[in-house]
Amino acid sequence: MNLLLSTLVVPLLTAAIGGLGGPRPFKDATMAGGLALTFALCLATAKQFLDGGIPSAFGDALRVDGLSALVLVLGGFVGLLSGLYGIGYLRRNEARGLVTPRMRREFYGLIPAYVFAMLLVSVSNSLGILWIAVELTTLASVFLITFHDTDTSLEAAWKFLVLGSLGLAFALLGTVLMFASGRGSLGEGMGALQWTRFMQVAPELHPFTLRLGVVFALIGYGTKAGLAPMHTWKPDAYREAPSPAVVLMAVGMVNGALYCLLRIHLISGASLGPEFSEGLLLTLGLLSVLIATPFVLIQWNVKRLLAYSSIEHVGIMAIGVGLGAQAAVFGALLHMTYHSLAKPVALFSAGTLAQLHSSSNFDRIGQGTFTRAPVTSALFVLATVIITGSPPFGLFFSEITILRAGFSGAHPTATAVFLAALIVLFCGFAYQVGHLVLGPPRDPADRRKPQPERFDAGMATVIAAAAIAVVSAFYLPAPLMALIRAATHVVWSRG
Amino acid sequence: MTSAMQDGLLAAGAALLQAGGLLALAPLLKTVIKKMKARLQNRQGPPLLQGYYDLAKLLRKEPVRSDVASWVYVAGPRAYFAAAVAATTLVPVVFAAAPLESAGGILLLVGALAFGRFALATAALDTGSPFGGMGASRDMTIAALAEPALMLGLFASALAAGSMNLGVLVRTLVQEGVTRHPADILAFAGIFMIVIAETGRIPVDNPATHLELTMIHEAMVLEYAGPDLALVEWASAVKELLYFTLLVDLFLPVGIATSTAPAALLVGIVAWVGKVFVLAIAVTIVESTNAKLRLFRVPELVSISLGLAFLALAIRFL
Amino acid sequence: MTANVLILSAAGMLVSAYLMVGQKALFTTIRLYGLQSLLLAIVATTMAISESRHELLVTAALTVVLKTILIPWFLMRTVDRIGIQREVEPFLNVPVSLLICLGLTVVGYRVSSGFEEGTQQVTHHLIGVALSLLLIGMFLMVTRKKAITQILALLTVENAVFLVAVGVTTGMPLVVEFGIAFDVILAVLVLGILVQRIVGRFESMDVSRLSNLKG
Amino acid sequence: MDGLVAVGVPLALAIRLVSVVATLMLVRHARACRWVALGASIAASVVTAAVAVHVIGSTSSIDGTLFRHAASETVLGYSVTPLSAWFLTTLSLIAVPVALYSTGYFAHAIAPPRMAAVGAALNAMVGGLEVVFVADGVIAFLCGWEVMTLATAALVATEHESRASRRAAYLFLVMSHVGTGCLLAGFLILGSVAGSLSFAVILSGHVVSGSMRSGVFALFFIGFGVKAGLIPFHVWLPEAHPAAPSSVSAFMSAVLITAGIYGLFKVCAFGLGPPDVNWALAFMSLGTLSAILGVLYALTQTDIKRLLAYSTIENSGIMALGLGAAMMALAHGRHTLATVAVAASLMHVLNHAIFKSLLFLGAGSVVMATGTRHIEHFGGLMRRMPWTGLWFLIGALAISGLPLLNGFPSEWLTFQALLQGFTSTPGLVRLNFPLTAALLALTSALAAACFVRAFGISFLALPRSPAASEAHESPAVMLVPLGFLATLCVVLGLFPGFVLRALGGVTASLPGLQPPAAMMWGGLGMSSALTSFDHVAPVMFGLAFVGGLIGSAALTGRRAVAVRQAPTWGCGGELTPRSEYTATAFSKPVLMIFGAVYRPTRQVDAVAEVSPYFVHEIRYRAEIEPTFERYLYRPLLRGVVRMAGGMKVLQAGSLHAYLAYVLVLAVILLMWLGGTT
Repeated sequence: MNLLLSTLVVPLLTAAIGGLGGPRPFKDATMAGGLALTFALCLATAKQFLDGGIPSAFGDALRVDGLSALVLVLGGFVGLLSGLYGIGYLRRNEARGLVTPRMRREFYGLIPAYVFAMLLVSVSNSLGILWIAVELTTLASVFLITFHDTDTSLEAAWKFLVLGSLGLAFALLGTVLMFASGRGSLGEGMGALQWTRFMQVAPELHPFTLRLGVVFALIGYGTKAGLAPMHTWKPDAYREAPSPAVVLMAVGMVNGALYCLLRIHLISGASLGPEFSEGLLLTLGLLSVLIATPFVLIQWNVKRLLAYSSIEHVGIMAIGVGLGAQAAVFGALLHMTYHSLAKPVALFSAGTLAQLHSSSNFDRIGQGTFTRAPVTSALFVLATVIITGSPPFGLFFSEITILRAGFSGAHPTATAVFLAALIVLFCGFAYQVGHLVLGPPRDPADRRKPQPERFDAGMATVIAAAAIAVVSAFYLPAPLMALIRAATHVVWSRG
Repeated sequence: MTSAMQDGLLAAGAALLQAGGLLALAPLLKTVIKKMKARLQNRQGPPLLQGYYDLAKLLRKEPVRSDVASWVYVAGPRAYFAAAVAATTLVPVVFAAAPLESAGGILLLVGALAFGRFALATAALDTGSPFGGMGASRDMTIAALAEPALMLGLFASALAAGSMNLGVLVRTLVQEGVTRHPADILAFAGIFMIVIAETGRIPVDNPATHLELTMIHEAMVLEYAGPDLALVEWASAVKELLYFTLLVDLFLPVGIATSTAPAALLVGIVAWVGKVFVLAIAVTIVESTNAKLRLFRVPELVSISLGLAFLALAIRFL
Repeated sequence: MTANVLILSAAGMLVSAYLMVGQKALFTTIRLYGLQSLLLAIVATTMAISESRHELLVTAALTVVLKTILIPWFLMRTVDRIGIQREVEPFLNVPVSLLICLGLTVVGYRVSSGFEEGTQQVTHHLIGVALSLLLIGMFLMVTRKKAITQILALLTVENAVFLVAVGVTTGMPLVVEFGIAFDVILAVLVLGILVQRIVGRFESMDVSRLSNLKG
Repeated sequence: MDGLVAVGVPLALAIRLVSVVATLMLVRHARACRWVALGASIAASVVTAAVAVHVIGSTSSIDGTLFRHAASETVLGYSVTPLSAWFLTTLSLIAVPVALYSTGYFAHAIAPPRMAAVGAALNAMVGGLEVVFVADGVIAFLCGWEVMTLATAALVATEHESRASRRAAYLFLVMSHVGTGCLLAGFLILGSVAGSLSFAVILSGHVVSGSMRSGVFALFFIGFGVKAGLIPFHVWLPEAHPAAPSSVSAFMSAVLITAGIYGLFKVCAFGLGPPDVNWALAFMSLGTLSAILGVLYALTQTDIKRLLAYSTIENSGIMALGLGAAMMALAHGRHTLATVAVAASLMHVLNHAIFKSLLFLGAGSVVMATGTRHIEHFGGLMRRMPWTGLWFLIGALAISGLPLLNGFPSEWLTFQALLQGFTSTPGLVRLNFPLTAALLALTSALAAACFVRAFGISFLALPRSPAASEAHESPAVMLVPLGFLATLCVVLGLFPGFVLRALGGVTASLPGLQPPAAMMWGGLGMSSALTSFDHVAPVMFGLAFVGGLIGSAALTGRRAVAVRQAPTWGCGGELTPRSEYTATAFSKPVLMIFGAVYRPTRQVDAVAEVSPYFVHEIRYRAEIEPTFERYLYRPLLRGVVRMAGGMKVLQAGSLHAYLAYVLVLAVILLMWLGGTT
């Protein structure tokens, strides 16, 4: 069976089995095993690509080039992480009798399903399938957001779904228009919507139609990526969804949406010249970073805090691509990689803290968690240090690569603004995290006593992830570097 | 016996001689000023040797020390004394070279005096008596204000001669017979005011009073008795004489001996005594014609001298 | 002839959208949506016949089945079950809304003039209508407070997209076509489920009350 | 030995890294943590010292690679230049006694659960600082810089239960990051012009020119000024230094601020080409301002550690103004003069590090013994902690710039630079020099007053609180480092010539400097560039001083009369601690004379119970206005917070608003597109 297909089928099967029900150990085993296998298959696919092959299926409707391979591997990685953490997470909730059978089925079904959709995004070569896959992630996340079935979770889900569907409508319109711009040249049938085909006939595309299409597609997929001003669903969704799912959104959906944006950007670049979409990406990216800044300063909830951080990071990647320099593009993809490695640590540790205090609001958690849950707090602080791009950790290197390219490139002023925003963001995070972690432990009066921290599957996962995140700053395995380079090649020289 | 060693021994001998000489004459100066003041007030005044009598008496007395105090209290006066004595070796007096001029110049001299002040002020805090603290506080404050003014004044005249080393400075002044410049008057006035302040004379301090609200130096040493007090008094006397010598060196070096010929040295001694006596008269007049300033008026006085010194620099070099 | 049919039905879709803007009764709005979809189907069929692009017939069929029958039926059922008939006062009153919609139409047409496909005015009109429809749909989403109305507005946007699809493309590949249709159904279903859960919890469909998540 | 020197820097860093990991592993065993961390620190410092001394001796720099960072295609390398070596020497000279002291101090002062964190952070901080000193490129530099900053912040927050230290840590982090941002911008601008991020290239001096050059200078000046604690970038310093554990405060005040000074040297003064007169003026004026205000604020503090922190600001100001004089000289092409000034500044870096760490460690012992940092609660400690008292006294003499101790030579050299600057620069700008000199004199005199107060009130007379009367001398392991540092104060004070000799090579390695042979006058003493201008040989003065002591002994000690102990006259009553002169009273005259600076507010309420004529008690409250906090930083902060608060409305929870954003964006883009056709 085709390696690529099996990479997609395994998570689907896992989802099916997980959705059916059955004894918990069995479900744990299937989820962990299935996602591990998925990750392994992702690696294998990437390997196949690195060995010079171009894994593909359905007559190139699914096709793996450098960019796909990178996103695929990262997706498989976070899929596995969130699966493993999820097991511990659910167990901790069950210990407190918060989990109904429905929830369990949803959980074990939706997580792998989401992983499937996520991976499908990263390998689809046909813009149509791309759209469908993104829609699937949306539907999957709706149920993950309403997982805890509270008032606020319904609200968040509604906002997410309406904004998301609107975005998807835009994306669809964009796809249609792009397709229209190539009537005649693209031809008929399955192959017509394929990105590779678009790239072949790029010069013949009708410029205005394409431009219109690109704009709509960027807005549409930008909504999924959470670029400002379409970012507004993010904080709500992140707060409500269970942490394992949040990780899938914050890394999987972000990478996936960015993948879509890049594909669109490449087509427009090949046909209209790069400036057009670069300008759009740079503007939206800068806007996102700037929007995120004040909300970090005034934030009242730890998971929303991280939502704004992910808005910031999407913005950074968009800026990297938008600066229009090879170094910056490399920086952006490096940033995507490091972000995918580091963000889970932050979300997981924050999630554990929230779980121990049965709320993610700062005023509920109180302060001085360091004395109460030292390991988790330490991990959280470490993660914050990493995701705020402090040296000597990974995101610093990617950010400085982007900044450097920016200062020497065509947009030094924009880069300076970007840098200033980064500094303020750090201060904001330092302030919030300091208040959360330090100080004498103060138990919020009106809550049940916070749980003591326990060493379980969840914490083990977090520690492992943290270790990976730290080590990766100094050593990225050669194949991964090769993937990043290949992706850069795809994005920079459109091939 | 190498020449270096000879020079060394020579310097050491000269240093001993000069230190001894100044130590010997210092008490006299104090008494002379007292006597002249008395005369101006139509009083008889103390006999000229009174200063020596006092010191002798104090040195013979039994040392009494506060039971609160630590060794710092004992060390203070000795360090003060030693600093003053060591300072004497940095200044040319009758011969146009300082015995230890190779040790340093103006900056070291000011530093040495600051060292003594630090020691005494610290020791004054050791008895726990409020007076000690009050005196120390006021003395350090006034000194802090006086020091920049003094330095600026010294710079003004030193830069004219192109050296910060008193020996070199005096020699240049004597040999090249530097033409006097209006700046010198300003600088002199500036430094003179500082000397008044530093030696605790009216209008800054009143050496004669023990009125707690006004006294500064006396308050510091209020708890001292016997030999300890003798050291302090003697050292302050030496300090005063030293300042006078400094003034005459900088602004009136005429007659200072440039060779070791007995005649020249004799002229040097006479000239020096004469010039110091003139300064003493000046101080007496200032003391008798002024009233003591309130503590917080002193900064104004000092700032005037600072201004004078700076003006001296400005008009000479611009 | 065909051109007239196309332009007329497209215009009809636009009109239906305007009526939606002016309309407050939920059932009417749903019916208007059905009508709009029907017109879309007509456009598709006309295209299919005139340009003998038979796969467009499939699109037309899908549209009729889904958007003029299934979805309206489903939504009406939801409204019935909830038993709330009228839209609450929208953020903007009708005249202002209509004025703004006029502006949006102008914008849509202005952009569509970029398709200088001189010979056939049709495309120009179709795109113009489609973009206006899109913007008006969004405007509805912005101003209307009822969850159902928002769904309808969203579906209007969807219609606009399809109008473009049938109007200017040689039709998407079938697989994609089906996938998209399927997704639309799913989306509507999920939206419907959410609406019911929201109503079940808040005893109201007024989504403007869902504003507890700030900052 | 050469082998060690070749691998010294990576080795030292490796030791620190390993110890950090090991410490964190041993989190459950406080004692083990303590020994691992501090032992490693000592070992690493010794290695570093070996390298540094070798480089200073051979005046040829040692280069190498720390590691190759594949991801960003950058190589993190190090290069121990003579300049870095000078700062490294200072670092290791302080790090060893500090670590030794800590072995005793941490046992009492750090709660066992925190030992691991503190130990790890300590090594991270020192290691980061070492990287800063040896980095040969921007990336390595920033990594070291940031590790140092974060570790320091962690150490400042050690006592994070207290609000003050949390606030201090946060303030420190924010200020540092604003600084870091400026540095990053400056470096990246240089890098983008030069096309490289290695210092060798971007600090070659002719990368940028004109107004851009001045802009970059400004960025770096702020960036490094923050770390150096120059006024007005100083506000974090008096909060952060006292908050940390005393031995860490010692290291921070003594060495950490020199990271800023190092940057000012490497980049601002010698990295951007021949300095501009205005830069030099900026240095001299801010340096003087920091010196004078620093000492004035120090003088009024009653918290011993805050007092020392402010005096750190003063001294870093002195270093800066020395460097400013050097830049002024370079701007006028006076190379020898510049050399004197640079030597003065660098010598002060070393001397200040020694006596400031001595004082901080001494203060640490006192705080540990009495359990308070409030000077008014000390008193009479000389009898209870004689050795600590003696060492602290030596430190106090040294920091007051008095001869025979090491504060004097560096201030002496600074004066030389200023005075010769006056004679050898043209035009009106020369008047800047004597003014600075006068203010420097004022500074050192005030410093003397400040430390008479600090020492006298803390150690002399009667204990002012029960805690002070029950204080005990600290263990030997804490006294030995103090003794070592005090001895250094005396030795370097008597033989500054040797320090100057070592500095010869360092100054020679800097562009545009020529150390004149005459500077090492006689080896024992020092001389300004022109021997005839001025020279000093403290050791000779020392002999004279000893002579004076002998004389005084001869005068007083000849008869064996028993000394009579008598109670101090308590003005009629019995002498109690309450009747002693307080620290506040001591600094009162200065407070009133410099009222314009302090803007003091005082409030006296007489509490009368029966009738206003029978006052029952009098409450006195006086505080000085925190000028910069109040008029510069607080408004800034308030502005930012208000802005952020205003943005809230964007995310007010209304889905309709969110949809409107998308609609507006779509319309804007569509109209823009319509325009493009």
